[in-house]
Amino acid sequence: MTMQTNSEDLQRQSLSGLFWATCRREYLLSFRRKSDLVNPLIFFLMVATLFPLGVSPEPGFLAQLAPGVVWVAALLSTLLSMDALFRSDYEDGSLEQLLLSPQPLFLVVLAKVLAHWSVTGLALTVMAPLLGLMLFLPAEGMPGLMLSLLLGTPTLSLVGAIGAALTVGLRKGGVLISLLVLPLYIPVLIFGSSAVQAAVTGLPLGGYLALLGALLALALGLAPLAISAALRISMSS
Amino acid sequence: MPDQLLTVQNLFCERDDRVLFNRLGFSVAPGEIIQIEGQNGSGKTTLMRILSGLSRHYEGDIFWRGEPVEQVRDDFCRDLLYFGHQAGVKAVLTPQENLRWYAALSPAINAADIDHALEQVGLRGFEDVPCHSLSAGQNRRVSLARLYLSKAPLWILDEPFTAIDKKGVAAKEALLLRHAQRGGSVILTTHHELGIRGPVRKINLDQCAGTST
Amino acid sequence: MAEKKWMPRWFYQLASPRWCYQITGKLLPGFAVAALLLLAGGSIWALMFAPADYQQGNSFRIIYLHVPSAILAQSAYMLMAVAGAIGLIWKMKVADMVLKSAAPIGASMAVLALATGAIWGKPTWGSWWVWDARLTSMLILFFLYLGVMALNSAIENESTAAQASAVLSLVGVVNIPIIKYSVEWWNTLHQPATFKLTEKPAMPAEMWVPLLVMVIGFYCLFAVSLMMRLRNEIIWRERRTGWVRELLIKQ
Amino acid sequence: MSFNSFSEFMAMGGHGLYVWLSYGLGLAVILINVILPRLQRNRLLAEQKRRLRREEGVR
Repeated sequence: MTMQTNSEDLQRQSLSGLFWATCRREYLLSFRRKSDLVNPLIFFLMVATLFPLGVSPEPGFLAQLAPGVVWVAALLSTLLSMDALFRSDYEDGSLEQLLLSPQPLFLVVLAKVLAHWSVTGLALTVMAPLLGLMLFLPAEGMPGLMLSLLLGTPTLSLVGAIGAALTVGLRKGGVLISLLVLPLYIPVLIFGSSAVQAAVTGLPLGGYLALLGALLALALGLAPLAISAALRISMSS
Repeated sequence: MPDQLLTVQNLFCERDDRVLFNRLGFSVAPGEIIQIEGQNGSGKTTLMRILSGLSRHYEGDIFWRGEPVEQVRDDFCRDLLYFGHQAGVKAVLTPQENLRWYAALSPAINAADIDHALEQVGLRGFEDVPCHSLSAGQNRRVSLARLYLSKAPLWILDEPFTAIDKKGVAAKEALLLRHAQRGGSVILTTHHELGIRGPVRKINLDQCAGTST
Repeated sequence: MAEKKWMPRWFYQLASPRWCYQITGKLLPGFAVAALLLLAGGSIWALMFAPADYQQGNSFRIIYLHVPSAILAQSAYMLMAVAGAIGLIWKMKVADMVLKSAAPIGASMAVLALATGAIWGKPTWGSWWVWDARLTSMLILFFLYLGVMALNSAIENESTAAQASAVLSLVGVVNIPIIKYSVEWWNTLHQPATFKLTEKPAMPAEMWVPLLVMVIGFYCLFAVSLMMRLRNEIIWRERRTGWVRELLIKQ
Repeated sequence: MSFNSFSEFMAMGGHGLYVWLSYGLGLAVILINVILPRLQRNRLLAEQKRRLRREEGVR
């Protein structure tokens, strides 16, 4: 009996060990390849700059546009960074080792996506007020912007990872991934930008954030399974 | 326990309208070293990927310790060490960091043995040098250090000796032999003439190709 | 394999491409005749005998194409997801082929639904495109079809392509209700309620009976097109087998 | 019958363009869905027969 619990303990230990080891590895990787870390953020900033140039620099008009623009920019920069999630592991053979590990694949995948989110989605969330300022988003909208991004971007990363896993073996994966994933991003975009608009007009935020949270919960539950299945399929050819 | 570790029956695989092997069957007993031979493009790598479970595009049966491998996938993965064409080494990580992650992937490996394993492959003193500053051969050896860490009985090695010098090859061959003597099995492909004298069996894929009807 | 024993016998027969080819060969003429009769009869009924709407006038007759094609676009996606799930779980080749064959038909139905919706919008709303909730959802559904088709054609290995599309269509099918809900909700937020193409409080029988005929006709047409594509796919994938060789020689 | 004359039928109460455009498109989509697979089948069969002849010829 004691033996049994002991081995269960060990198992649990090795699982959480694996989770953190994977997170640690991902952080090491992204902090040593700084361009991967910074590029999505620069892209985020640039996309937001295009709108005043392309439409109009008039503050009132931009303020109206701001929630949608910041959200679309965040969505596109997340998408841009997704392609790299599994590609380097695929190219150097780490992905094969990952798939042949006796450890549960969804756990490693979840750790990878979370680590990836914390250097993209989380960074975008922190950077968002800057864009809000540039686009004259009223100060009342800022908490809504940051909270909605905080709850919405992990969903974007999880769903994007499904696309990344499906296209990992393909040479033209980068373009294809946006085709696969963008339609799936639409609900997050709708609820996210509506939350910001509600915050600007002083309406209660709770409902929007609850919806974003529900989407995140659904994605957390189902996406790792889909990603694992997709990886196995992509690697099998 | 059945005396065969791995049994392959009636394996058929076709790629791009070409039959790579048809009615391929063999089994691997503990203590055996099996060398897969064949010309370039004869499907050696495909076979290795099928045996390891990466590729599922085949017809036929594979048994692990007498059970269909699909049903005992977890046990099989626990007992398998697979070494593919790509080394699986991250260039921006150090050898130590690379191996630590492998240790996390397979619970049987003891992370404390990593330094010892690196010493065995002659990378002592390079533990914390990023792998992109190492030579191709050294990178290969980082990956080969997994052989010293592994406690898995079945090793599937696809061209393990690429970019390794003569002395290194001799050391690896000794390692394979020792693994076999301890009751482990090895399935490998290599362009080198194996210098191992002992339980080496050769399987030639060129003889297994045939047209399907 | 032992674990499969509880499935009924027809399930295995369906799994055999050869059996499937033969049975679809027998079913095809019947469905073709039914589709032709229903679609021709339904169209004549819809165009000539159904009454005009008191608000929209005769442009209302577009509904007899819009609604069936929209229903079919959604049904075809469901079918893809179901076939994908069967293909993934039971490794059934025919299910893979059904998935691949259904995608272009469903996409064409989505196009028809979008086009008829847009055309209907011109006399009703005064512009060719309005961000109406249903039209927007249909547009996104069309994008989902494009994604599945693009993925399927990007992967060279047929069985990998089929499995990847299966995963994608399953992910899509989980998302469709969420997308529909979010788009409807977005729509009420941004637009005052205008009258919608299909929301009628109570349609009289002389209006909905021809609609029903058209819907069934579209289903038959879908079956015909699906079976034709499926048979092509079977021949292509089974081209190495003896029975396809015999079939080719006989012809 | 909702219409009294053929010209009235064609005009559709001023909405003729929209109605006939829709039905034209509908017909096109229906035909495409039947004709494309048919053409594909003809091409496929011809191709496979050619392949068969080639292989028989080689043997």
